[in-house]
Amino acid sequence: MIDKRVASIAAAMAGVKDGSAVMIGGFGAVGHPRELVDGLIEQGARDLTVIANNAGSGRVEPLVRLLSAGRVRKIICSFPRSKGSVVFDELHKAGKLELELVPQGTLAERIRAAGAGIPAFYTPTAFGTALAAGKETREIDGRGYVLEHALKADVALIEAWQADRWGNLTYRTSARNFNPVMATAAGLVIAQSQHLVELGEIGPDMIVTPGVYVDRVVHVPYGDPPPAIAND
Amino acid sequence: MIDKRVASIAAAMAGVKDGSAVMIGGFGAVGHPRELVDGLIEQGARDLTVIANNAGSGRVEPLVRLLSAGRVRKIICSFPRSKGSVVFDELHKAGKLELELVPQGTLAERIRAAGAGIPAFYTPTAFGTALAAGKETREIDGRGYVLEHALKADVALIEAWQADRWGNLTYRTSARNFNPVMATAAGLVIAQSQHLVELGEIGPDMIVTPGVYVDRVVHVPYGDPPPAIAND
Amino acid sequence: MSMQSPDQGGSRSREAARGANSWQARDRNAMAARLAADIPEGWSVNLGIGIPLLVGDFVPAEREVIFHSENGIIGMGPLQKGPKLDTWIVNAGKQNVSLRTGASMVGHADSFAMIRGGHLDLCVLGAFEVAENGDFANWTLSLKSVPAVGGAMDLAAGAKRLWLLMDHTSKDGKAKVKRSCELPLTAVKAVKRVYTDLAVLDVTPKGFVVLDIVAGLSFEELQARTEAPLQRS
Amino acid sequence: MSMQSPDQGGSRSREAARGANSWQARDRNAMAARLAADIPEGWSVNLGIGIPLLVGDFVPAEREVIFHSENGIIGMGPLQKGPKLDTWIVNAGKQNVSLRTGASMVGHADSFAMIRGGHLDLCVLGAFEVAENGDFANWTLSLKSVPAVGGAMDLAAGAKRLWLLMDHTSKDGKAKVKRSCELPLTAVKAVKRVYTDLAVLDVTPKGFVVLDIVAGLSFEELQARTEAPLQRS
Repeated sequence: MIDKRVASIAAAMAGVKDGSAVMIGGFGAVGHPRELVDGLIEQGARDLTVIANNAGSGRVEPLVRLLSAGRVRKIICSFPRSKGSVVFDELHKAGKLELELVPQGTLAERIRAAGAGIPAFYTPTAFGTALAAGKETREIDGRGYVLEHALKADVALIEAWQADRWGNLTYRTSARNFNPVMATAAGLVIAQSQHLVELGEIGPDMIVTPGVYVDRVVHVPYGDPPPAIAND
Repeated sequence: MIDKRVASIAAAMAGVKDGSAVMIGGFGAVGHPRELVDGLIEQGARDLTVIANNAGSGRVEPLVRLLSAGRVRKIICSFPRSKGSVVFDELHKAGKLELELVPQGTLAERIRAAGAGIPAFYTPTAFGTALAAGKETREIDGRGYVLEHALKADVALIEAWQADRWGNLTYRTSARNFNPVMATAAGLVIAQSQHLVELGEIGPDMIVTPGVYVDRVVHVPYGDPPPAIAND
Repeated sequence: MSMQSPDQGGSRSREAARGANSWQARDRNAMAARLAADIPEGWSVNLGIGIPLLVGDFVPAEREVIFHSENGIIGMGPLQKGPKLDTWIVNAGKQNVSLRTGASMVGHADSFAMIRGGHLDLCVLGAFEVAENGDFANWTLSLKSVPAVGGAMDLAAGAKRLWLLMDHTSKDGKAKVKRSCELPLTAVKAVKRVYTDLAVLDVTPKGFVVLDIVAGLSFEELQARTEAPLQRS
Repeated sequence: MSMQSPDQGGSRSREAARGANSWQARDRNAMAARLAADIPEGWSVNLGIGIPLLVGDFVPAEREVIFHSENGIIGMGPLQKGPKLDTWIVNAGKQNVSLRTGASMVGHADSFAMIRGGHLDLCVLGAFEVAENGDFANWTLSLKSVPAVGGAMDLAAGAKRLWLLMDHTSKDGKAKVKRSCELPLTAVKAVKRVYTDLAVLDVTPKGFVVLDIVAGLSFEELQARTEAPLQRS
């Protein structure tokens, strides 16, 4: 019997190696697998590359604590800086945290490409800007494009709404965000889910991430995200 | 009020021009918009390029009648030939129907690229084979890839299970196939749907094709597809 | 999508009071309303973080416009009013917004495929500078600072039309509507129209063409506040 | 996915009856069963049209294997038994199959993203020819005929492992396990293992390594029926 459910966060995080590239889902607090990131802090892997849209804000979020614990060598993201991103700012200014800044859509598409077996693609985004500096470009049908490469990871940490023992997943409204695409692009995909359901309870047309993409599922019924604090 | 519903097949097919590239959804009979293809025959546009997985079989299917009426100049597909594909065979041998043969996954990805604003991408499929002859190739991380270009159309004919007045769509099991990706890649997207539902009846997490992609919806409650006849 | 949404409007009425003519710069709400008047029913529209988001308030509910938020909402409604919030729904500015009836949710890959593929009729962004060839800058004042980019470059390169909503000049009177940009670009040759607190300008192959000017301000006075040469429409 | 699934098995027992030794070529079902025995629980597996589809019949239901059909089924079950069919469900061979509990449906773009992205543990295809470097041919006997390709090239290039299920020789005794292919290739350096009616061969950097041979047939007799040199394991 296929059973991807694991009993604890510790079991979910077992085996993450030093030097891993780790994708972390979420857009701000929503759909962000906080408990798995906490688990990554506990688990101890170092010298990580984090791939996520944001770099966290404040000082108490798990992702920020992962950064301030010195466990992250590099972050690949679109929006590292917000009003509360003090820890990112400090580490980056001190030269202790490398940043690869990627436009949000290019970030999503590079991850999608990794999951879809596309090693590289052309995109109009960032053509002619500083974020395309040094990159190969090409004119196609009179328009300029930038060559971008697939971005994959060793581990993806994602948050789901429902999960079953095969690892089939659904997401709740805005909590979808980067989670389904990241689930396709990592060697070890670990999902925390608000609900564990019986196999078959999620209809064939309703599953968003087929279990084929998922390695481990852990039940984390934390309730609702906190009310949003706009970052602008 | 946005209302993409039209009252008849004729209204749905209005304005298709001679020389158009027309995508047609479906995988065999399932999810194939037969009534819209019938409507295209009625409508009269000529010199068409058809983009579809199959070229039809027998002599009575709408797609086959479109071919035998001499309305199609070229077909771009992965599987033109099956035991019953007599009309395709005759026209192609007679030099009256050009064929561009594309591997099924490359066909899907080229259409997806057109919808996603990606003008070209590299793929491992067909590298080193006759279907990559004359195409640009590139070695990336030690593996050979073929450069493929986006494939867009003027018109897409698709079949849905549910549709609302915004053009939001769902699909039923195997009838999904090429329909959602084709809906993203054409200038004029026309959907026939088994069911018309009130706006809001399809939940936000259940909609597969957002109405933004769809131009016209017509109600065609034809019932179930015929039992499958395996083509092998 | 830039954090540093240029602050806009509100300071020009004082200048006007000192001048010979009687004219009033549009404030933020008037700028948003002016732009909103040009959005027809049925368009799909992404409103950038900051002032552009105000545009939504000036599209009456009976004129159906489909607002897109790049984190995956198609059919975004107004901000939720408390006390009971559905905190699972956030927009690109990480505010708890509502969904309109008919809304759908997609992930980031699909949302940006929609953007990049040209399926949004309109994107409205703020800007620091715009050039007569359609180049513009809105994401960072300097590459030496720690920059964030978000979805600004994707929206700028992808939408069918890019309209800017911005001040015509800086607070200290420097031109923002220019021959060419000096700040790091967000996209090249992307802008179609510019809505400022003073005027509405189309970006054309001949340069900026003036569509309207606030009442009481002459073409010459507008040109005096604009680095790039202006054309009458 | 090729229409022209090479016909396989069934003709070799006559040859054996004429020979000195007593051996029996595997028939279609025995070939499928031999391969099925090597699929562990939990793998995701695409079975090509034709004989490969038989493999599913030899994986017991209690060993959970997730069968993928490239038209978008993840978790395909056996053929539906009439009289009441759900005709909305078809596999890549356009047969009305069932869905296992836990199955999901995706569109073609997502299905082939899964294939190309290496998310299937195994793909099983038929073949006309296989070469010792892992090249193989299964989609057309000639480019002059009107060819169909379907998903064969995508599956061959994408799956984590490609295993072939094929006759060891043609009906008239010509080798199909070769130094190099002569027919139009489906993919280069793609095949990991070959299950024939006579043997199981691994494709290695040293060439074909024999994993097993049907009872009664010697290594030398197998080599005599194989163009490429064989290695003992």
